[in-house]
Amino acid sequence: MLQTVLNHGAVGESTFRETYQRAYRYMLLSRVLDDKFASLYRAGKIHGGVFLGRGQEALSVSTGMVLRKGDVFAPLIRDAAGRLAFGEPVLDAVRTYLGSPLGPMRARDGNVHRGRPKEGLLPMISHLGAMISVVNGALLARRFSGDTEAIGAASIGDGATSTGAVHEALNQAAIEKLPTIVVIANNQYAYSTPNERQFACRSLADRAMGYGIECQSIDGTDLEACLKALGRAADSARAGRGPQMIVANLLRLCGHGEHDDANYVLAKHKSSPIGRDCLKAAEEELQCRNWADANTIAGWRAESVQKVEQAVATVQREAGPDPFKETWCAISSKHLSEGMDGEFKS
Amino acid sequence: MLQTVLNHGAVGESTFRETYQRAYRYMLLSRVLDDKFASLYRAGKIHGGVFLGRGQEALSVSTGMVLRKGDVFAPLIRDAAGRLAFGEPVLDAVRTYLGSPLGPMRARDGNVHRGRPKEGLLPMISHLGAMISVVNGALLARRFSGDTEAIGAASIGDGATSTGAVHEALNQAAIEKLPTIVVIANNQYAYSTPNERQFACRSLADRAMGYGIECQSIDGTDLEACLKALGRAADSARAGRGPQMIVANLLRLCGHGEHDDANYVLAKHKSSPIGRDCLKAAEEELQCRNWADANTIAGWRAESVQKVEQAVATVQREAGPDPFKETWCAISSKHLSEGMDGEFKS
Amino acid sequence: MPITYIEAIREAQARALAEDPRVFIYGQDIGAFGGAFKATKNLASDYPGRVMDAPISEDAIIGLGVGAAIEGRRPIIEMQFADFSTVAFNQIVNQAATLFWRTNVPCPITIRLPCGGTSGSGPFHSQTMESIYAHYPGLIVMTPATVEDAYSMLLEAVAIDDPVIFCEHKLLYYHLKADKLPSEALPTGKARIAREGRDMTIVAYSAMVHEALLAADDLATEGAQIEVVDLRSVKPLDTDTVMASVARTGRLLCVGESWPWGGVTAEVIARVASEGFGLLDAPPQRLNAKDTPIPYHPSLWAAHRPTARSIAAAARNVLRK
Amino acid sequence: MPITYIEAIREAQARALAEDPRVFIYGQDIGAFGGAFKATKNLASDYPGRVMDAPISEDAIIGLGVGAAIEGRRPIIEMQFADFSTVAFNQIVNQAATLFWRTNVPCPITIRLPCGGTSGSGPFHSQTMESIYAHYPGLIVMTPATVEDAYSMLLEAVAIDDPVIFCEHKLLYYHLKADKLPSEALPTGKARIAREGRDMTIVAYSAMVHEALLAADDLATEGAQIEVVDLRSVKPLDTDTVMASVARTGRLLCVGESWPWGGVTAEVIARVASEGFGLLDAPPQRLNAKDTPIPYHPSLWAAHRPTARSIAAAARNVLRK
Ligand SMILES: Cc1ncc(C[n+]2csc(CCOP(=O)(O)OP(=O)(O)O)c2C)c(N)n1
Ligand SMILES: Cc1ncc(C[n+]2csc(CCOP(=O)(O)OP(=O)(O)O)c2C)c(N)n1
Ligand SMILES: [Mg+2]
Ligand SMILES: [Mg+2]
Repeated sequence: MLQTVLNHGAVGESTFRETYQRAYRYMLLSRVLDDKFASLYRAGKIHGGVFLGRGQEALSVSTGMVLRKGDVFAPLIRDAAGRLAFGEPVLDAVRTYLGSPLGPMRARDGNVHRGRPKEGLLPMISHLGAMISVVNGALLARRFSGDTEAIGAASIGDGATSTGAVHEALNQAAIEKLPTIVVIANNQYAYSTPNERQFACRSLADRAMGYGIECQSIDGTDLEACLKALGRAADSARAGRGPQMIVANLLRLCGHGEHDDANYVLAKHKSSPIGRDCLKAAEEELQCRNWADANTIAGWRAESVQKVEQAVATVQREAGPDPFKETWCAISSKHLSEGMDGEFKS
Repeated sequence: MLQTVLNHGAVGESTFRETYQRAYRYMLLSRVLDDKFASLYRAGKIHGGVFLGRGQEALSVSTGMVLRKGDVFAPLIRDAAGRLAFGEPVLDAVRTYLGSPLGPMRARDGNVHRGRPKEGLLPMISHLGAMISVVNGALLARRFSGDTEAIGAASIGDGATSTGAVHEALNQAAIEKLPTIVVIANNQYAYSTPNERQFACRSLADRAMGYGIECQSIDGTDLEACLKALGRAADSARAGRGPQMIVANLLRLCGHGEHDDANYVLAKHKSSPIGRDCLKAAEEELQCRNWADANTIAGWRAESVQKVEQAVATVQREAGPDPFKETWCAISSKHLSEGMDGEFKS
Repeated sequence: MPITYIEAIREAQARALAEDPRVFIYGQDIGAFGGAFKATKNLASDYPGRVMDAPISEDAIIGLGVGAAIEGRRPIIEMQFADFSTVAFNQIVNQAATLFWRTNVPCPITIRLPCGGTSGSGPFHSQTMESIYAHYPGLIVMTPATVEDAYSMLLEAVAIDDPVIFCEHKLLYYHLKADKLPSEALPTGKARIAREGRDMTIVAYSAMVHEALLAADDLATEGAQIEVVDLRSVKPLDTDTVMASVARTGRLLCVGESWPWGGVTAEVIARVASEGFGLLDAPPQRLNAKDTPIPYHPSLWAAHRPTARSIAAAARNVLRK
Repeated sequence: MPITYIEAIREAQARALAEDPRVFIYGQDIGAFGGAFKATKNLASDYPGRVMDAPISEDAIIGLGVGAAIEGRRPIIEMQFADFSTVAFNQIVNQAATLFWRTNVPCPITIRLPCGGTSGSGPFHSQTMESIYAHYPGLIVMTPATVEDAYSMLLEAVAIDDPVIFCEHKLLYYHLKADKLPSEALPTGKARIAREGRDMTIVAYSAMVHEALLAADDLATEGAQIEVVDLRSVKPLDTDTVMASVARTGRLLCVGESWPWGGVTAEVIARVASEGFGLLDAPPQRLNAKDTPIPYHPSLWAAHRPTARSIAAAARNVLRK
């Protein structure tokens, strides 16, 4: 099922207008999906946290758009748009958030911790920075198999750049000249922690030179800029120019999670250019370029709402997991498993 | 006893000539000491490995020289010269290598894993990169106590720059603007691994900008260059300009350890400028500047040999540790200790 | 007015900051924001410069704490979740834990780990790590089960000259309440008889103490008098109190929330079997979480960890034998 | 001509590379240099591009291995010393170990850990970590004690679809020899009776098996017939074989080289006490290393770890009871 949705092709394979429109529609769908999760959260229908990509859709969708079927993508917590563009079904998202055993994580893991490794969509572990070296490994495997086409991408935030894992993985990718794109969404905060308490360099882009890799800095609220920068990065990676870094400036237009009112976000950021809503900006762009009028957009929105509501309705009819049917076995080699519960009946 | 040897003052407090002479004498002493350890190793008198600073004395001694009593120093495995200059008694080195219970590590830890935390000399753990954040913490503590004078220094190699620990610690130091000097000895190899398999940037100095800290690149075989660069770094750190990075180019003129014949070291390195012996170079410098003639230097060497032989003779007369007198208690809160052996008699 | 487990932790830190100028707190989002669980609410403004926001650098966070401890400070480190201490693992077990033994210089660092499963938290925000850290020489591992212990043991932890892994249970943060803060407490290393009984001993710690007490209530209705021992700290582990209880009851069930291979329950049973074999009238039994990562879905999560019901069932088995 | 334990490991890797194109090896100094212990000698030239030198980035080393394993490769990772796996800890226990359970995609990665004390190696080059990794769901932990097992179990490890922590003992590397490589072996998860005896059972693994056998020889001169069980793998742990042996002997001593709190010896004794209580004629006992970091000086080191002498002494105690 994933297949059918995958492979939208990179920028350039279609006219930029179509690309921009498709990108916008994924942004819209992800916004609608995120809003739905937020309302389900407020209604107490979701176990644990809810993490939104509001304000980061332009960057996220661009990453998903430039990847093709056969590529590898390690999204993070604000990547609903990129996931959809890469081909993640809406149902995967809803089933994982609502804990349906029919979802890819089978209710064992939840919310943003979802993916389909065999489809190239890697499910994040919570530990920030840990996925980048995993993408490296997947790309090395592709190289072993003689696949010279595949590239990879991993998303991280400004805060995650402080982890040792990110440093080791970027350096490793540079040494092996792996075709990976590391997309840094600098949304000014790591949870409540501002950039000033996270790093002291002028820009995170100043890190690229220290790894010997190429880097672009962009306005993360400008869909065109994001699509073009990611497109260039993807082309360079496919052309064998090694790891690519993207540093996008933007603002998280929501709490760290839906539990967080984010009252620590400074007004100066909200009123600055990075504070604008990339979805609205893209919408205005579509209209003034006459690529879509208000009606068309309204139609797209209605379609998205319908898709999301339908998925939620479907999943809400699905039975929850049955603990008594659960095998409680953490390894695939069943014959080496040590019994099914905490008592080790043997 | 350490006190008396400590506090040589920074470059500039005395004439450069005296500084250079003193530096050379510590280099000489450390070389003689290293050679002694090597011969004791070959004679089977040392348990475990022996790690030398041969070829790195100019850089190491400069770090020790610019530090004062009250500063913090985390040397690594090739820092015999820097340790001596900072004030580590020859006896500490010999007792630790020979496993004397009278040494600072009391035969519990050995060889280069030695120090006196309360004197600002931090004993390395083996895990590369782990000491830099410890220096950060010591300096933060000094700041809490209102000590605005103290600075710190930590040595690492080219290989250790690939550890997440180094990245996190450098970034942390930059955020807190701590007066620490991170001295990177790029001796072209990490054990057998050449730079090409360790990083892909043009120079490790390119990393500094990514932390927003100052950096100097130097010829690690040139004592004057090292003394001046470290002097500048120390002055900048004391002046509140935040963390300082030094990247020194040089070559390890020995095996990784004395067990290693280092046949993997390329001839091109040995025959290149970085392949010269910094001790010989300094010796020639002393002579052509008429700062010391052959006799004087021969005298200094004889003095060093005598110091080292005396220390070894002393320690060889010292009794080894008595396992039956050992308390086998890993915590200082004796009343909370769980009994003395693997059986937990309680 | 009643005080919660998390408020007690906050009060203990406030008092430590107030009474000991050597104390400072370092961790992610603990400054103006007050921490992910509000354990440091208002402390940054009440104690300017002594409650510091850290970058997402757990290894360097602990390393900095050790360096400050060497210099005589009393750092309290807040890990945002216990699960993330795995990226600080080396600094904890090889730097902090070995310092005193190697150098004779104590390392008074307190590392607060928000531990334990809460429904919907999943594999990486639910772990308890006491069984891992207690294996290492040089560490003290506290597992407070009550509001009073959360308060007094955290103050103890800061006072102790050695590294303390302070395991707080997130499930107790907001629900568990006490009328007031304690004025006195048992010393570190002493277990507590949480409930007296003569028919069997259930040894537990942290959140499992409350599940064990519920199970004991349940079994009381069946006429069985269960003694519940709250270990309070798993290293040191108060073998004497456990042994004395088993001497009275002759039967032992040990309950832990961590994974079944090794860990606290294995250690307790091994000690009783080797040192108190003759006291046992029946085979000692253990109950742990299941041997998989901690599930996200509430119904799987509830089946994964020991609960009053599964503890009662296990206890009935022990009583029958 | 005889083959050593380390040569067997090298041969197993050579065979894995030769027979399975999915296999590659990644670790520090393992290429042209052949590894710190020469476990990959000549493999880089024999299998170009498949034996890769890694930077000093243990976290990324394991992460890369997991990514390649997801794609169907069979990475063998060499940690230069087991002690350094602490900086890869998160990728091992939270990434590799959770992948299959979370996603149903297996993670066939083999992580070789040169373990164990050798005289003069000190606190950071002597650790055994089987007791830590075995606690985590999702990992298999092998602890081969013989040249034959080093060879056949490593091949098994590569063949298994799950993450395997392969604990090699450095003390056995060069001294332990066999006449030839084995053509067959016990399946993973089965323990081995290393020596038969009726008076008591000593359970051991890795290097401790040889200390236990020496102790058994010693005790034989006093007329005691000691049965020695070699666990071979500590997770899974072959409870059945242990129980069967205890059923024959009625007495149990469990010996491990890791630290005393928790770990293999606690797990074995807890299982026997809870599942085989009736088989025991005397309290089961355990012997571990002492509860401090591993000392540098040979005479301290020799007193820190269990040896034939201390095992024999502990065994006499068990026999007396
Ligand atoms: C190693 C680690 N430490 C701490 C956390 C807890 N945590 C989850 S998200 C987050 C903030 C991340 O900030 P950033 O990387 O900027 O991403 P953003 O949330 O802003 O998109 C933190 C601290 C974690 N997940 N992993
Ligand atoms: C985290 C970690 N991984 C591996 C090792 C093993 N090791 C000890 S020294 C060394 C090479 C260090 O190279 P470099 O940093 O360049 O210092 P040099 O020896 O060249 O002075 C390695 C890999 C270690 N000590 N720590
Ligand atoms: Mg951010
Ligand atoms: Mg080097």
